[in-house]
Amino acid sequence: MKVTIDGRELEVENGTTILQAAQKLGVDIPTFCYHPGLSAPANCRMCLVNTNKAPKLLPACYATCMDGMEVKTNDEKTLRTRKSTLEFILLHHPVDCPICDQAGECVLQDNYFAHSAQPSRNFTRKNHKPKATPIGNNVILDAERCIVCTRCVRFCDEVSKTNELQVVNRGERSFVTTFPGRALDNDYATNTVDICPVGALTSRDFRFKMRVWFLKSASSICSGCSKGCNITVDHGGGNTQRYRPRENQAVNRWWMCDPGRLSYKQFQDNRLTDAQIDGVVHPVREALSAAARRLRSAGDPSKVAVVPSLLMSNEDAVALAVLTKRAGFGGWYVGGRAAGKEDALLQKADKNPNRAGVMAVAKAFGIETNPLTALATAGASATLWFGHEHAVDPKVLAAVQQLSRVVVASNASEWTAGASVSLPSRTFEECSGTWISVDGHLQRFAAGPEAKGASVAIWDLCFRLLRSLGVMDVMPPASPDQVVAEHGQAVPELASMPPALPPAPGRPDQLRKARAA
Amino acid sequence: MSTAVLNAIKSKFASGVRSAHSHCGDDTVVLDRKVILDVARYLKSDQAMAFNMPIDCTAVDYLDFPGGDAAGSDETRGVGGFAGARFEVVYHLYSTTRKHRIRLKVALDESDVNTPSLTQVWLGMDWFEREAWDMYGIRFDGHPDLRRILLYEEFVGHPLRKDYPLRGYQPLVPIAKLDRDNEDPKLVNTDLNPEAPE
Amino acid sequence: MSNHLVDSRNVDSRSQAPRFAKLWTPTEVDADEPGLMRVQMGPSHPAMHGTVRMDVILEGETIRDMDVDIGYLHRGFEIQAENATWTQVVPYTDRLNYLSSLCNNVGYVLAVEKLLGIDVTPRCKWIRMISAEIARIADHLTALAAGALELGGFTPMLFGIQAREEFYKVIEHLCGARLTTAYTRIGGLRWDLPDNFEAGYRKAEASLKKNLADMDKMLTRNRIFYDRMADTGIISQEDAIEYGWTGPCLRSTGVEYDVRKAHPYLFYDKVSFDIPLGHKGDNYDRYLVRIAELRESLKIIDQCFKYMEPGPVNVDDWSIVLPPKEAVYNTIEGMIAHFKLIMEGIAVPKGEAYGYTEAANGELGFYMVSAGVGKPWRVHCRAPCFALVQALKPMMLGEQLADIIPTFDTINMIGGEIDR
Amino acid sequence: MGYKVARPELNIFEKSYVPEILKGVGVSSRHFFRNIFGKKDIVTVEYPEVKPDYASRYRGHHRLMAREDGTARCVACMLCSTACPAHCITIEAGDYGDTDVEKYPVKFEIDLLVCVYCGMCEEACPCDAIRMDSGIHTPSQMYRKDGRVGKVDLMALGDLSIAKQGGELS
Amino acid sequence: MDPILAAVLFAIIKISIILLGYVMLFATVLTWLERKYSALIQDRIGPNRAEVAGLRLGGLFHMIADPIKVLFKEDFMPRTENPIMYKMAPWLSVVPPMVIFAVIPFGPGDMFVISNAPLGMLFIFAIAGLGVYGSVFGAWASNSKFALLGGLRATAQMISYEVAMGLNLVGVFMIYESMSLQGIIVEQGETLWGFLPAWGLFLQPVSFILFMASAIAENKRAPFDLTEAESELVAGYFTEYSSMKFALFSLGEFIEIIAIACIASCMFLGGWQIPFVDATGGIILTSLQILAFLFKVFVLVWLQMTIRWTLPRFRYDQLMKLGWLYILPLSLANILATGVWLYFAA
Repeated sequence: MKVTIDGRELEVENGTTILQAAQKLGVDIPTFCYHPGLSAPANCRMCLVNTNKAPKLLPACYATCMDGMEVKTNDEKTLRTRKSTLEFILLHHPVDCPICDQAGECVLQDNYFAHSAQPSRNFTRKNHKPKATPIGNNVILDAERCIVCTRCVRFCDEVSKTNELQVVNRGERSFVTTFPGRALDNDYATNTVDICPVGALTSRDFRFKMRVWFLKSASSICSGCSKGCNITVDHGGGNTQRYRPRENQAVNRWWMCDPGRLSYKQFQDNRLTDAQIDGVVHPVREALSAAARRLRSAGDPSKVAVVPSLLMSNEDAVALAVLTKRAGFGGWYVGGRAAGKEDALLQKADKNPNRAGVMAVAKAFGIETNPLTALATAGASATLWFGHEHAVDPKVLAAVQQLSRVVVASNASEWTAGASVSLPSRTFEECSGTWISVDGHLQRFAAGPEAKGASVAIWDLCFRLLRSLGVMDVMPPASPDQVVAEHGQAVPELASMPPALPPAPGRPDQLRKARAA
Repeated sequence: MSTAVLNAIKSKFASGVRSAHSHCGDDTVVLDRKVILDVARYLKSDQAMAFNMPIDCTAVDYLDFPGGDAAGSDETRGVGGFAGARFEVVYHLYSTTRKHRIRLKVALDESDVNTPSLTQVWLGMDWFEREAWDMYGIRFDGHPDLRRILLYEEFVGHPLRKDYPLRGYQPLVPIAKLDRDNEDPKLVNTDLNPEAPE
Repeated sequence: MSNHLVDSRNVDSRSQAPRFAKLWTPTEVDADEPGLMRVQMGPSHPAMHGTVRMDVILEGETIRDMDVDIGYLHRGFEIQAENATWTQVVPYTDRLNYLSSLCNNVGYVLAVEKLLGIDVTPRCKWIRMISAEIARIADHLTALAAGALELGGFTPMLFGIQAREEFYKVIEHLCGARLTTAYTRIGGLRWDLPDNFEAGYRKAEASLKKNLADMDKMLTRNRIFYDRMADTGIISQEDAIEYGWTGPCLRSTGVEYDVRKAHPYLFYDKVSFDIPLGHKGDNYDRYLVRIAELRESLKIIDQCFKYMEPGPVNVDDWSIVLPPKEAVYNTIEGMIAHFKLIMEGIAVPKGEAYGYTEAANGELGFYMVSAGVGKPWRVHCRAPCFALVQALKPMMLGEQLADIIPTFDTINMIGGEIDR
Repeated sequence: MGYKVARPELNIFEKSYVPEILKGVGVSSRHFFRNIFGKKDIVTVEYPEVKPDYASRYRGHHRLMAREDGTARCVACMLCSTACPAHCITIEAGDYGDTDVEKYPVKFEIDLLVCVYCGMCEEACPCDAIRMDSGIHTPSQMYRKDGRVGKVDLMALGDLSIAKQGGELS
Repeated sequence: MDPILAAVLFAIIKISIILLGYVMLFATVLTWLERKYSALIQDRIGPNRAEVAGLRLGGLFHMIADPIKVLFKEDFMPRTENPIMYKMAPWLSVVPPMVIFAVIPFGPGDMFVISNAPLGMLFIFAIAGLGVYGSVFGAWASNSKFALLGGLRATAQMISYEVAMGLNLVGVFMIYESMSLQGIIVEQGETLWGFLPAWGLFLQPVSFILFMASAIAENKRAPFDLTEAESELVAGYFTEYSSMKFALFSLGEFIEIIAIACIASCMFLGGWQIPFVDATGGIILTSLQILAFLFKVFVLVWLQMTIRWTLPRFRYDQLMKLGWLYILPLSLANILATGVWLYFAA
């Protein structure tokens, strides 16, 4: 089938919508209610385009292409209709940009500025609707700002299938709300905030924290479970401010779960920023030699139990494997977070993002792995401990506390308390690396916020510790990619590394289309 | 304005002209650096050209220029002209007798940032080229005295390059970091950036 | 010390000045040679306005070699501009030539408008012309007054400054600040003219005329002043052009090049004014040309007041200028436009442009590259002083130490502009 | 068109220094005698006693405007800190928990030592909250930290703003 | 009482009164007066902030406040090889002008002059020649290139103009046939042709102009202040001085202003002579004559200050040219003309 869009011809399959065809050509058609992951109700009327097949304008998101169709997306009629649609949508929109979190990433702002930019002709009093109503644990509704695109309603119907939301009233008084007695409290509720084109639904967690145009973004992977959902880490002021899902049709499509979305918080409390020897702050360099001394004084190196963190990237794991082998340490005692909730959509019971990767590295290097519980009875004399996140087992905890411990962790926890030497590591947000998800996807994440304090990436620490231990013939690599390239050839899972991530979409001004000259 | 100049250069130095355009009323010729010196000499000496006044010389770094990657078509690279290499040296010339202007551009790759110095034609290019060297690290071959001009000799790097870090310090003397709330007025904190890490 | 008694300048004052004997040389005199003395003038020296250092090698009081070292006021204007929205650059331009900020403001926005391809309203053009000419007057007055001060004439300097103060008052009424004006906006102006603006200007004009007459009486025909200025700091026409000189300094050599005439912008083609030219390009000519330009500027402003008509000062396009405040406070359309412009800046189409205007010191050019977003990809400022000061060395070789001072003044080096 | 400026050539009389010196002395003396006996042309303002009049547009110390109930009009939209070319404004937003206003600045701090007084913040304010028309120039400070002026001080200079807002034009 | 002892005591009293009561007081007032005067020329108010008990008196207290302030300033001393020379220099520039007053007659007779030396003018030349050492020592010992340049200029300038200054007065000596100041003043009491006082100003007008020019040059004040030319040499030979040492240099300058005014009024304006009153004696007349002298001195001080605040300064070679090519030949010509005239008049 042949369609012509703005004079450019395109061959499409039957059933393709005009919008999809236009996207293939790179023609921009503004939308509000359309979302590729949801059904198309065609109720915002923003995407109306002029065609030769119908006397009236057709909604591009819903109307399918017909053979010989000629579509005009920027003729005078379409443009005038867009202006009218925008004027209509803005008729009762409150003057809320100053207090609206969406300002800066608001589709309404973008579309108005790109397609209308004309003054108001509004001389009527604006409608008032409920404002700032919490409709769930994570979502706040401002009904005045709602343009009734019903994306959120459709999300609850079609994706989370929990059906909490509905549209009430008619005409200009209609707005979205929950069914009586229900709350929007499913595990995917905050996705409605992401897909809301305006500021009607805002995140309770992110509310008023920071203006979105101050945020910088980095493409990353969620660390909340082993699913490996693709996310964007938005950070500003040196801290992660929020996670947003990033589209990956193979893993998480457009969505992510609320527990994962809030998982950035666990890296913000009790952050370890300095190296400590017996609880006293020292430079990392000194702490490394102290760690080497403590590990050597444990006697037989095979009595040193290594506990990897399952938040480690594959690069870290390779570095640790090199360290374990070259220093002659004993096996790995693999702990990790306790198993949790699993559902059909995204959440996985295994809450450790890189169990698959760490195990694959251990296997490839021939390192014996035991469950962490075995450490209580292993008879180790010292331990090289990574991570703060391992589920607490009182018996293991008691046993570990007896040992001389070198702890590498980003945050403080029961496991790090009382360590003889503690080294600050970076969180995964602050490093770049790869993880292998439970489904076997090898995925890359990029560094976001600046590293805190004196913290060092784990792979770097491992190689430096190796030198402190007296193994001088291993040159520390310069980057995580080099770690895998030089030492990780033995790991079949890491044979083909994913390509480097393109830079994450930054602030809106970098995305903006230029005004036509 | 005066496409005559454009045409003259195009016809005389056809092999060295990469592209030419008039955008926003400015005539621009993108030249190969092999011919830039000849073009300059021609422009100065020819009676019909008579570009006797060097107005300006500067450089632009097009690293990560939107739409400037290799895949970008000529169209997306913009009429304003970005010739495809990382650096561009931009000359502006003026003729006080003919009252016309021209912009010459030389595209330079990151790996080879040498271009002939036009001080051999106009002495007034002297400081402008020194500034371009200082800020972008463009090496002007044949410049008699290519030193840093705005920054100090000990400065490392070329700060207007897009990959030069925006924040950070490169002090000649160590900067005393002060506790912001217990400042001694006699000491001067040179850190004026409120976003700088404390 | 060979030339106490005879004038070292072997120049017939009626002929065209000769070309420099030696046009450009890198530093080649060895300061350790016996009989030579190396003097570091600056960066903190009374005569080095702004901060500039002159590494002078003297033989007695004669300059054998010198190197002008600039950069002490370098604050990274160009990299700042790359990290600010197009509008946010306007306050940065105030600090280029801080004596005539309004000229810089006007020059910058004209360059951006060239890239945007828009034309501002007639009233806006008249007001921009008035403000630029007032700034030019203030700048010339400073140069003239400082010239007297550098030669020890404190009283004439204060007369000049007195008149300048009056113009700064006018500027303050116009835009709320005297030096850091930040007055123009892309597509318009921050404000229309205030009430009673013309009355305030007339007062300043009267003060200028009165004080200029006093300065003139005390200096122009005074032989001490004449001897210090005439035949010192000579540059020939060819050399001035060769070094990229523009503005009053170029015109003092007799070259008729003024951007306002050669390539009229705003409404400079609608007003009548003349270009004063000098005879041989010495300090005295530059002094006379500046005085004559003051009178021309007054003429231009008079005509601007005559031709100006009421009307809007901003273009009617919310994607370029901020909406009026009532629309911002009360309509969502205005609010969105306001937010978009401030969050993201004006989306200037991709391309490059070189906008040039006649600032107080000469051709002020802004070469800018836009990547099509709200922030400039590159803004390069072609500062007129930069070209002027680079010719200082060939001008001063063989002259006396004391001649640096009036020469440096009459070429009116402005640290903020040269260092950027 | 261009014309050559009249360049005086000194005559022999002027070359003898004396007459021109006397002319200069005459100008000096005229000013002296006018200022001491006649109409005073003195332009100096005796500052602490006599304050110069600032122009109505003068951009001085910032101030935060208030609503009728005395709270700040500012809703912490951060446009001023975005528009600020010197990055001198720090705002932290808070939640009133009130459906009328919702958002307010918990902290509003301007570093007067960093501020360049360009007026971009008042131009950017969509709520008539920040203004620079206080007519007060910035006081000098002993310590750098005193240059960081907070919400309370800015409110103290403020006034009631009666600008209509929020589409209630009717 | 021993007459010698009495004479010595009397001399000491005269010295104290003249130096402390007149020269120093006048110089101190001048520091204020110059600032105030220049302010009024320039349409400013000038110093007016110092106050005692709410009284400001147009800033008169500044002349007390300034020395106090200067005394308490940090006395910075550069690293130098010659600390003694460095410390000596300010005194060398303040003492010689004070010594000049030893031969200045403030009134008729021996009563109002410390030493009525017969060759008073020679004494003055001798002492004034010493003034150069203040600048040169200061410049040399400061260990600064700007100071050195200033010192070099000062040497050349003072030596050149010393000659011109001396030659200018030869005409006066020839006419009045005396080198004693008192003698010259007495001669000026006569009247020429019945209406014009026989002042040097009228008998030697060229001499007067040249003398004032070379005397101002000798004092290194504008337009001849290129030894300190602040725009070129920062502050010339006293760049490196601070506190009271700095103040001494400027005090020396002010004393020299008075000294020049005194000498010029003695030589050219008839000293203490009141025009058309060719008589001495009597308390009232003597007082009037002293006042007349002070008035003449004041007028000449005013003239110097006005010139100072009106003119730009010379360049070094122009100054030398003026001294050697114009003033010196002119004064020689003046001597010649005077001699010819005297020859034929006799």
